[in-house]
Amino acid sequence: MIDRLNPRLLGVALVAIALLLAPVVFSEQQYLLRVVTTAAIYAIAAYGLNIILGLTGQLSLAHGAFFGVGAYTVGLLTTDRDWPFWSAFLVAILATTVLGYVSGLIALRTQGAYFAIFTMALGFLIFIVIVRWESLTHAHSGVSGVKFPENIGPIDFTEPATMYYFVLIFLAAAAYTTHALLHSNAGRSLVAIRTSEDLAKSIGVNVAVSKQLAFTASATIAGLAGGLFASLNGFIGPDSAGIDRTFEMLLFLLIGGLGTVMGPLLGSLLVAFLFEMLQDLETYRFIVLGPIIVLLVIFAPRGMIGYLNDLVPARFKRRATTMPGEPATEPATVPAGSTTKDEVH
Amino acid sequence: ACGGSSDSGDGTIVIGYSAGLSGGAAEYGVNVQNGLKMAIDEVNEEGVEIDGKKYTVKLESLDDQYQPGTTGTNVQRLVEKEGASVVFVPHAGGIKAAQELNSGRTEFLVGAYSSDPAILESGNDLTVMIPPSFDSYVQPFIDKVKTKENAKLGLMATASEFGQEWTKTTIEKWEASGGEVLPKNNIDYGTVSDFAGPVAKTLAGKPDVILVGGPSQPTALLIEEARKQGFKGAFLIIDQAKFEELEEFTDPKNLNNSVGIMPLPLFEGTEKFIADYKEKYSSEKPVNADIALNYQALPIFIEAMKIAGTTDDPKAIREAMGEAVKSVEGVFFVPNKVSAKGHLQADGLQAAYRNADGEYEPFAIEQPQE
Amino acid sequence: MIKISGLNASYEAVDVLHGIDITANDGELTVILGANGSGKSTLFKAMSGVLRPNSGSVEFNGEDITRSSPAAIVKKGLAHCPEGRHLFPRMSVEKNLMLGAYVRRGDKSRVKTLLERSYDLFPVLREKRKQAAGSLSGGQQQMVAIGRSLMSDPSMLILDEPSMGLAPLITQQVFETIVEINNEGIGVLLAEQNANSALQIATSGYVLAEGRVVLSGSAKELQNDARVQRAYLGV
Amino acid sequence: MTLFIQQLANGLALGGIYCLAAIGLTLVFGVLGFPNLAHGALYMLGAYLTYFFLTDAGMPYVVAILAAAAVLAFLGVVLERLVFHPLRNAPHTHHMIATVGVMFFLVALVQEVWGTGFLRMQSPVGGQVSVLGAQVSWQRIIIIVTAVVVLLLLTWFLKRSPHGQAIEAIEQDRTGAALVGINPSMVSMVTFAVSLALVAIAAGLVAPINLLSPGMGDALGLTVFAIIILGGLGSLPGAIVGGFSIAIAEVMASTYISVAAGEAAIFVILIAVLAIKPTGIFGTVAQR
Amino acid sequence: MLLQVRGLGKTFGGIAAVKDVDIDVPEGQITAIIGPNGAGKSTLFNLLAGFYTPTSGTVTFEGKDITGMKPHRTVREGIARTFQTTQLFEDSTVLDNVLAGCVVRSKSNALDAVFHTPRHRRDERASRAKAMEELEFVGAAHLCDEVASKLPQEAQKRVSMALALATEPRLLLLDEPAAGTNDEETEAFGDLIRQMVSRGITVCLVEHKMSMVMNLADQIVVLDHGQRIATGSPEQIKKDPLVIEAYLGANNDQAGARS
Ligand SMILES: Nc1ncnc2c1ncn2[C@@H]1O[C@H](COP(=O)(O)OP(=O)(O)OP(=O)(O)O)[C@@H](O)[C@H]1O
Ligand SMILES: Nc1ncnc2c1ncn2[C@@H]1O[C@H](COP(=O)(O)OP(=O)(O)OP(=O)(O)O)[C@@H](O)[C@H]1O
Ligand SMILES: [Mg+2]
Ligand SMILES: [Mg+2]
Repeated sequence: MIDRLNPRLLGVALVAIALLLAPVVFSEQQYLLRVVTTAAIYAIAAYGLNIILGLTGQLSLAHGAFFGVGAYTVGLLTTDRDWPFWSAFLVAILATTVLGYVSGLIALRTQGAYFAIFTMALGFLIFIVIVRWESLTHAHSGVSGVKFPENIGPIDFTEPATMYYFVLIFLAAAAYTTHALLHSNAGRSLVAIRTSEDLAKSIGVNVAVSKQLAFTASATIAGLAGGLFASLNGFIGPDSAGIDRTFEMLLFLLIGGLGTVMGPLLGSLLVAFLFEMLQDLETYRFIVLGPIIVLLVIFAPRGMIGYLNDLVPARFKRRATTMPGEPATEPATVPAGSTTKDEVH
Repeated sequence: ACGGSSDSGDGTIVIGYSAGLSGGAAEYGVNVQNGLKMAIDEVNEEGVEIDGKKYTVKLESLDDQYQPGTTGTNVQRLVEKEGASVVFVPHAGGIKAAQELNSGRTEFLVGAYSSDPAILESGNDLTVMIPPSFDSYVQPFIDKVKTKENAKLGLMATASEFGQEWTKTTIEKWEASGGEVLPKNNIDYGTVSDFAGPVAKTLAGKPDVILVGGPSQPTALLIEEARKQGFKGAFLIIDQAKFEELEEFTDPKNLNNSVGIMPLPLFEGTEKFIADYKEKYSSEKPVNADIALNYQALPIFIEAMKIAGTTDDPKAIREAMGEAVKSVEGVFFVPNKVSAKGHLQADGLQAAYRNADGEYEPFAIEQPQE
Repeated sequence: MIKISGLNASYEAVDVLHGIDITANDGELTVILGANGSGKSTLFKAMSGVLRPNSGSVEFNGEDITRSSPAAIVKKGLAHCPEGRHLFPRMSVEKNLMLGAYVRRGDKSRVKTLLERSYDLFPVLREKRKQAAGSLSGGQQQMVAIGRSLMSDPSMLILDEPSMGLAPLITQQVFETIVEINNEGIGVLLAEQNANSALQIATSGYVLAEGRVVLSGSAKELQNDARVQRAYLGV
Repeated sequence: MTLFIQQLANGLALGGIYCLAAIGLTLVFGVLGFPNLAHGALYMLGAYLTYFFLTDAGMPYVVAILAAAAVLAFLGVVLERLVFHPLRNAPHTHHMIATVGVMFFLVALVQEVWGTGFLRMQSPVGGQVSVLGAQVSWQRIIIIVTAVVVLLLLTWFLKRSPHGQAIEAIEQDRTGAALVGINPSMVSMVTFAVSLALVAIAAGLVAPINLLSPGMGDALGLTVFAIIILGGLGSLPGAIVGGFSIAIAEVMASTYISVAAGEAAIFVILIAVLAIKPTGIFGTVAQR
Repeated sequence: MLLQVRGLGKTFGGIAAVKDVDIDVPEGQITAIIGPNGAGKSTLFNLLAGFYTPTSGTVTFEGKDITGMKPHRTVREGIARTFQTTQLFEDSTVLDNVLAGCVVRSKSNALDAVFHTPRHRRDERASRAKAMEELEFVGAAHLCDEVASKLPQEAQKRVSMALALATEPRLLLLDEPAAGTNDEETEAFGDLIRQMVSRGITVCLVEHKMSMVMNLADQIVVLDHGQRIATGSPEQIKKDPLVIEAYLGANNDQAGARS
């Protein structure tokens, strides 16, 4: 039933192949592999954000903090407690899940901008705890000597390529899950909530519960990504839990394409390389980057994916229809009929 | 700074540098960078020859905004793309991130500019610590300002890692010498919008001495505020803040009766360097120890390369450092040996007490022999 | 008087209006008929400047307003009561109405009388004047929308399906009011599904189909036109 | 006791700072429908401009502040035209990202022009008074007074003037606003101009009691979001109450509990308030 | 009785929008609810569907007390509703819109989707079939790939009905289905509603188009100021002086054009 020539699939295939070959391509430029691996980790986190923001339309600014909690859990457990990576990783995921669930209970009572700022505050509290609870987190000294995953048989994770593929597995999983979600009832409920909570209720969606699940899931994924991040870098400081992380991920997501399957991935890779390339401009880079961001938002409002979708010939759109390329509309719920897309001059 | 291209026949030695060059507190990163640049230009003038091959030294700088994660990426890029075998990092977080890399991940020598001894405790054998470790200052400083047995110490150093370490050590030694310590009141100099509140709180504890210090400029402001609110006691200023810079930002009178590291100009033989620097960068700003220490550290690494006869074997270079220090002259506190842990060491380090009349009274600082 | 010639309009890619020519005279009541999606609302949007036409021209009292902003157009005295109401949901009914007089705000006393007129026309709104417009019933919201468009004291009024969601009694009243203000010399452009009542009060009319004028003439002619009777009068 | 009074005074001053900084943000929120994340950067720019006019151009203090206000007002118009007007129909998340872009740009720009270092701006109004044993500098008193005055004037302006209603109208239904004769573009431009001018004034007044640095806006920016949220978005009385209460809470918490408590106070309060009243103290939600 | 409403009331800030209303909705019939603007019809629907919680009274559906039940539960119980101002998932296609309506009846969950279990595939196939079937039923199948917000009002109304039907309701609440449609289209909607009934769906209808109401309704309930002022067959209601006075007006056929 899937059209062989569908450019979407073609695109996905190309990206997949490119990612698989990365270590070979960058064998001379190990640091580029590091850049890709880091980007991939951020992409995973971005997939988490995609669930709560892209699908459900709730802008969570605590995402970076959840990422940090994941990172610190793995960091502290593998160093101070000397746990093996694997169990620490598992705990990190569980911890962020619980944290996400609990904070969701309160956060989701708010809406729109209030939700955004609420989660921002939450993120800050977490950050402050990390910076101030020295006896536990070593505050600004950070955590060094975070373990690599222990070898599984012959697989040696200190090998950059291995670590990369390890991350890639989670990335693929995240992308696939998003895809599956979008084509499933759960996904449809979320998208329904995004466009109109009332209408969603009227077709039997349990808005409260769905939001709660989405928020928790997004936190979990952020935590997972954080855990990987800690292990990859070996050292983590409080900055790994800062609001800047959230903004970066938001950036990746928007540039890639909100609520899309490939958006978070493409966005993260593109921006990561943009950052690297612009490094040569030293401090000038933000003078360039700033306007680039603005232009992207204005001229490719639905991200690269949205932009690419428009290039896809109509005959493929049919299968595509179940993939909302459109970004979330205003989070604030305004009474029906009072929103407009009309041109106003 | 782009591309590590080596020009006709002659080779290029790339020295890597990753620090905060943009955003908050970037000035410090830029200072250190200038120190290194200046040294490199001079080294190149003399000409570098390593077993028969001529080299030009080149500084590759990357901005990490003091974020360790970014430092990691930068360092790896500097080593693998630009081909640097020595990378200077002037902040503890970044240094630790770098140490994670050169213990197993890739090989390079860290030029670590942080006076926090912790960076050597990790036992990383490819790290060279450039400045004197701060804990050698603490006791002498206390001796200077702790006038009575049970004097009270107020704690207002910045909340950065470095400030915290200083605070910890000072508390220990202060209490050890029978003094009393008021509750911690470390504020983040970078983010606080008004010092009045925190200062008032500290003064309420009636301290005889206050531990202050972070970036020089906010420190100056804090000191001024404390004096405004009527604090007559002494300031114990951590080595991150420099008298010569503090003077620029507040009425020097406020600085009377405080102890800190000695202003660079007070060391013998620094006039020329200071003059050269000001001319080279046509800068009016005071020239401080951060600049000088890095300026004089760099040639040691180059010398070590010459001795080791290699530009790309970090281990060998590190080996040769002990030899190299001997044959390099510098500005002040010129290193004469490298400790086993990799600490550049020297004699004749001095700090200064600024007395009630605003005169600096230098005094010697013993270097612990590691 | 408003004169539209060769008007073309579209949403993104979709062309909706194709070379519309329409003239509505002052003091007359011109009705626009047409099936769903034939382009009535789009035409109105293009007139009031909410939607920028691709080509063609809109002339109001001899002035070309094709490229003018909606604000400028309202100031000139052309008011538009849009489909979908576009009220300010979190503002009180009274605030909504008062904002209707935004371009007349200088003349306090006049605004006062206009407000009273709206309240007399829809007494229920007087009861509810402190309530948030968004919390009104559908019909009550429609009343506010009509009232608001009258508040700008226009010389020409565009009404897009004013009877939508109104109870029969009120619908009658609204039609009566339309006649009243029309008699006061205010020109009215009316889009109405309820063709029968519309033609009964109209002077002349146009029939749109797929964005083209397929038929036009005096109300009488249209009422007696076989096609109209079949399509709209259910005869 | 004197400590308490001293800290109360300091709290009030800090509150003044927060309020002044918050005003502009609340206003822009009115038209943007979302907090402007570049606010901190604009505040920073305002401070540097004041510094420039005062020190380099040698203008008198007040004139310098007004000049800076003028420049920022102009910048506001430019931003509205170039960035936010094209985005007027886009979802709020896009505004946010756009403002992040603007933030990056401004910070980097200032750094290129004025360098990375700290700058100190001396205010002509020196000296201090002692109130019930507490030392309060005149600069701080000026800040408190200006904050309250400006806020009251603005509240009055928004309630009384058609412009205030126009802002509300645009935020609630842009098409509706256009249809009643409001010119959305004009109103947004004016609003941006006014609020950025206010930001500049705030910065000009606050700069002397702290240092100028490219990063000076970051910390403040986030506090300010918390404040306008606490007060209820777009509600000026809210901003006043929010600003002062948070500032005092912050100072008192760090005095009588710990510095960490001080830092956390604002966010704890915010979370507590939103948990109880999800729309802020003064905020309201639309009914169905 | 499919639905029994007893003493139902709802006040907003002290003002009663619905007051002490009793209604019996017999199975398989069309019950029309009419009344002046602001009489409380939509509020009543919101109460039945669980969007508002009643301040007094009870709602019994198929003998089960569903008073104050949340919407997502009432939908499972078998009550579906459309909104007065047509609501659709604007950015999604018509098909996706209706597919969303199928969610509530399908058993597969997120995990099924992730692991692509047979149940998931079965459900997906079923949902698509169901969605297309409903679109066929309302006569909007040909629009299935259009973006909802770009459709004309009338088409959007049809889609919104398909969306409601996709939840497989026993009772369907239609709030002004014919508003803003001309007489032809109104009739078409009338036929559509009849077909729904013949499918065994009970319909409650709020409408101001008397032509439609009088033709369709088996029973008419008249509300005014939140209270029930009359119940009966169209004939009775037409003649009821109270109703004429409060709602229809002297010459009612002039209001909702004759048919
Ligand atoms: N926002 C929009 N985007 C794209 N197409 C639109 C939009 N609004 C309307 N259309 C299309 O334009 C055509 C004309 O719509 P319009 O609303 O003007 O018709 P109308 O005569 O007012 O119909 P109705 O009687 O339902 O109001 C319709 O085919 C509709 O699908
Ligand atoms: N959320 C609310 N807050 C306050 N009052 C409300 C609210 N919702 C409805 N009302 C009031 O309750 C009354 C009934 O409203 P409702 O929408 O049920 O009327 P209706 O019968 O549907 O009228 P219409 O035929 O115009 O749709 C109205 O007077 C309305 O103002
Ligand atoms: Mg229309
Ligand atoms: Mg209703």
